[in-house]
Amino acid sequence: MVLSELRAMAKHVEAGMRVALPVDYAGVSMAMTLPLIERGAGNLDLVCVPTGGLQVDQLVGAGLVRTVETSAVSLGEAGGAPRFNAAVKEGTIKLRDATCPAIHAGLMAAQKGSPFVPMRGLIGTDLLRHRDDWRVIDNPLADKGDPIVLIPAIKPDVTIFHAPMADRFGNVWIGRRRELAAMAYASITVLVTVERILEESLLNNEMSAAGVLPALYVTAVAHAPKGAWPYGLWGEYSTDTVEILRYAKAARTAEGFADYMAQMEPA
Amino acid sequence: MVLSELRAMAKHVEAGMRVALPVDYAGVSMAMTLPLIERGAGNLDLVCVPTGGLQVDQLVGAGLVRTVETSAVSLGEAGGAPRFNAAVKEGTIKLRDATCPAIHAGLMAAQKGSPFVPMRGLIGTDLLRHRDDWRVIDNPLADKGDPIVLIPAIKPDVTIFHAPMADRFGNVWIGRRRELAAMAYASITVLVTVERILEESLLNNEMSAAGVLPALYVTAVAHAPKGAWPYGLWGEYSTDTVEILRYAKAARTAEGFADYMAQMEPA
Amino acid sequence: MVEVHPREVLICTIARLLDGVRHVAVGASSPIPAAGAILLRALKEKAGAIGPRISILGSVDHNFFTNGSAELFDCAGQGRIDAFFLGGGQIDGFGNVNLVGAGDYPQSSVRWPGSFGSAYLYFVVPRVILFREEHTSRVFVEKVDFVSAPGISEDGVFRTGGPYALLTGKGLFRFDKSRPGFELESVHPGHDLAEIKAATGFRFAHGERPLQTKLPDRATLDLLRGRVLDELAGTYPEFAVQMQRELAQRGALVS
Amino acid sequence: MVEVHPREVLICTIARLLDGVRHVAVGASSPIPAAGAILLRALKEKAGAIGPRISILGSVDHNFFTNGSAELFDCAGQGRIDAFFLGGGQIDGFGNVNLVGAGDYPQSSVRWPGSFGSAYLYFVVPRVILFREEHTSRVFVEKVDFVSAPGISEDGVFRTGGPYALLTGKGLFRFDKSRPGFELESVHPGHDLAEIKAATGFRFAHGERPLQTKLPDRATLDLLRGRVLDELAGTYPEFAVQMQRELAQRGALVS
Repeated sequence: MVLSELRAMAKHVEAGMRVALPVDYAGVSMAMTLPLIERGAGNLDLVCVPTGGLQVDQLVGAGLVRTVETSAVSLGEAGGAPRFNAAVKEGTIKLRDATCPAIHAGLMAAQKGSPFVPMRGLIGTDLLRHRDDWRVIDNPLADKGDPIVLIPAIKPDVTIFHAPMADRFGNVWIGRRRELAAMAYASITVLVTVERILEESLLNNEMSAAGVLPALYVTAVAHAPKGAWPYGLWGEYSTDTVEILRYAKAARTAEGFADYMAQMEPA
Repeated sequence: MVLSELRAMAKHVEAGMRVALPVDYAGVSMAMTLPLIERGAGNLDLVCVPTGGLQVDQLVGAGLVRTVETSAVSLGEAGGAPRFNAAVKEGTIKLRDATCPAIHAGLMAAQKGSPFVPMRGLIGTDLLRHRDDWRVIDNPLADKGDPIVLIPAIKPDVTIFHAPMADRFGNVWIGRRRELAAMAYASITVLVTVERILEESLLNNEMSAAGVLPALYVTAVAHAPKGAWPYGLWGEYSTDTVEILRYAKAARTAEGFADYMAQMEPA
Repeated sequence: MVEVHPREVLICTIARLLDGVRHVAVGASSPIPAAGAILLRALKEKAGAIGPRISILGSVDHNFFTNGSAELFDCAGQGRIDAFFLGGGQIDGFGNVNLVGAGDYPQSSVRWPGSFGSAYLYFVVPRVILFREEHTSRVFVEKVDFVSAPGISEDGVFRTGGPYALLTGKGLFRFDKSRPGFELESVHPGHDLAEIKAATGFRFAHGERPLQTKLPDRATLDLLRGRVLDELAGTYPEFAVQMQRELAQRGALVS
Repeated sequence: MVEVHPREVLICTIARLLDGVRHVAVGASSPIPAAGAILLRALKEKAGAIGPRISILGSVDHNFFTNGSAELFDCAGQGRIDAFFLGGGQIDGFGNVNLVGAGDYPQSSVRWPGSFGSAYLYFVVPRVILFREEHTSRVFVEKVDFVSAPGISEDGVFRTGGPYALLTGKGLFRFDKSRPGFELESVHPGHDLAEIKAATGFRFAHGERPLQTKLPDRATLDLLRGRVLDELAGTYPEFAVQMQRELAQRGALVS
């Protein structure tokens, strides 16, 4: 693990990479959004774990995104994600519509070093019909029939998220947001921003250790106070709904989006 | 969740049930061993997650066990498990030899509500040759060949373990011993003994919540200080190696085992 | 006669639909389903019985999960969730739900957020309650443009769950798997069969003179307006305040 | 000449075998492999390089895992573990390992604990070091009675790992996947080829006059007897104390 800063961390992201991002409430590293846009590595294949919001909308709006694999994209109370929805309508991004547990299943397969995991449900959906990477087989352990869907492993090149704290050894405290660990296990590179960095090892006592993603899986950590803003961070601060509404309104047009992003303070 | 006591908890175990027990160092509820023997529900199918020790040996010695699914059984530094080894030699228990990640895989399948999960490795082993419940298929996502083993879901009737603490709402603190959660997710009934019971909810702060198995999965909790003895409990107390050596020596014969168990204090 | 707010009719109907469940999960932005679940629990506890466990996604007070966002789905797959709610940009007469978009996929003319967990939960939660306040032929269509989650499955497909009822701003339907299709069970006060027919794009079974949806009694209303709204305010403060304000305007608030 | 304890030869040989790995995992009761890994790290750090990450199962100081006992295997499956150690009640000339029992399965005449994680780790850890101090034809057999983990796999079987070397109390063998089989690389001080042949139940390749196993230099021994044993004492106090006592008896202890 390397203690880093935002612009340096963004350099880990190369054009054409598969990038995993967490759901709104799990710890989105909004602090990395502008550095990623500055960095300009495009043709990204985003994996939303399991849904996306503001960050996905802004990366799409900035033209960096080739495909979005997700179970949903929205701004929550602020409504639809304007740049994402516009890109869908214009056909400028490729969709890989999924369902939450299928995203989790794909990451789990990668975590286990397995090529796939099976998943119930899905049969008869148009999600399945449009996914040529998912495969239906007859359950080999059943006597007859019993179709079941195989979800291939999702192996992101990069995972990016925000968490309350890390220690100076690179251990990151993710609490009960264990999907962040699942993303990290499955990924080659893991970039984390945190509210604060501790001197003492989080693994030194069993209470804090229980919520730790070990440094073993962490490529770089950067200090970014309020790094999820305008999203909230569990146990730390609430979502700034007014700001998200302001974005939603501004980003209805490409020009409004550009103006909004231009007035954002660079990291 | 019901706050219970040991003998009452043992009544949840019926003859012929599949019972999951944790590895030595994860939190073995040794306090439940005598109540289980008193209860006398036999023909048990034990699942060791992923290996077994003293408790398994004592249940086997007491004649309660029909099959043992495990990756290993031993008394660690105290050597082989004497009653288990004797039963193997005499052919009085059925073995389902496994490997650690296959046990975890079977529990994961149950956790996910899936009939199986695939697992690498295993091919060419005599473990696989002797397991008629494991199945080899050609990976349907590969172009050709690529044999892979499917491990069926392991769904225990009962899981029994010991942990440092629970709150009075039935939430159990398992820290980083997340295999205990995996066992609970997969099981119908979950019986837990703890060192202490807290008044305040463990879910009330994010730090303790990160290590919690929620009450949702817990059938009953009983207070049993030093409940893992002579095993140790992580973060609490060390293994009493002298006592385990004493057991290992005594249990070399059926008579010695009977004498040892007779002088154990009932719960 | 006690004046009943239309949303109170919905909340009380949901409480009835949930009767008997051990564990109900509610989505992140679903104050009315959450209120229905909380009301049922309050009624049970008042009667000395054990109410349902309620998991509200994204709530602090009602979040019993500690294994990340996968746990809800794992929990459902283990058979530990008895009831769940689904909305839908479109719902058709076979109970198919579309949460993805209207028009041709993928370049939908209207794009909704996406399928979330519906394509799994609809298969494994026994009592899925379809809930959509807007009752128009734009929502209730003959055939959805995209199947996020199908109402029925062919024989041989593993399925332990599916649609149980459809609750709208105008009425309550039951889902009959054997036909398959919806049957109108009752009409909410202020609405009638002709209006519902005109607003529904799919055919449904109904009696000649459908019943009116059962209204809550005074005790239930008191519980709802007091304890239930208070509990709800922890997770949905804006909704609770708005309900209280509207009830006050109608002079119905129990202080 | 510095006197070297036979176990020091093993520890230093292990450190050499591990050179270049980023992450080595060591089983719960493996003080010699752990010492070898800790020695390598100390040597690297002394040279200003980054030593390997060391995970010792069951250790508090060297436990970087937080996801239960499955994490080691997940970690290996992800390709994050470069080296691991396997023992075995029997090991044969194809690198097959038997951890289950001697005689007919399941009613083995001698039952060992069981296969642990070998049936998986042997397939996915690139550098598996077979380590067994006892070098007898009881252990090193022509054909194991039970294959817990096979040394080689047929073409088409997914396998990124396997046997790398076999280290015993008498010598060091390399595994040649192409033949397949073991080749004697060196003989520890005090032993010779004839003795090894007599104590080995399988055939192995060897030079006419095999080399002696390389002995550690003074600086390495100092590091081992000082810092490494101190670090080891945190996890294996009894082993560390015993080593120190035996070294003292030989008058070799660096104070």
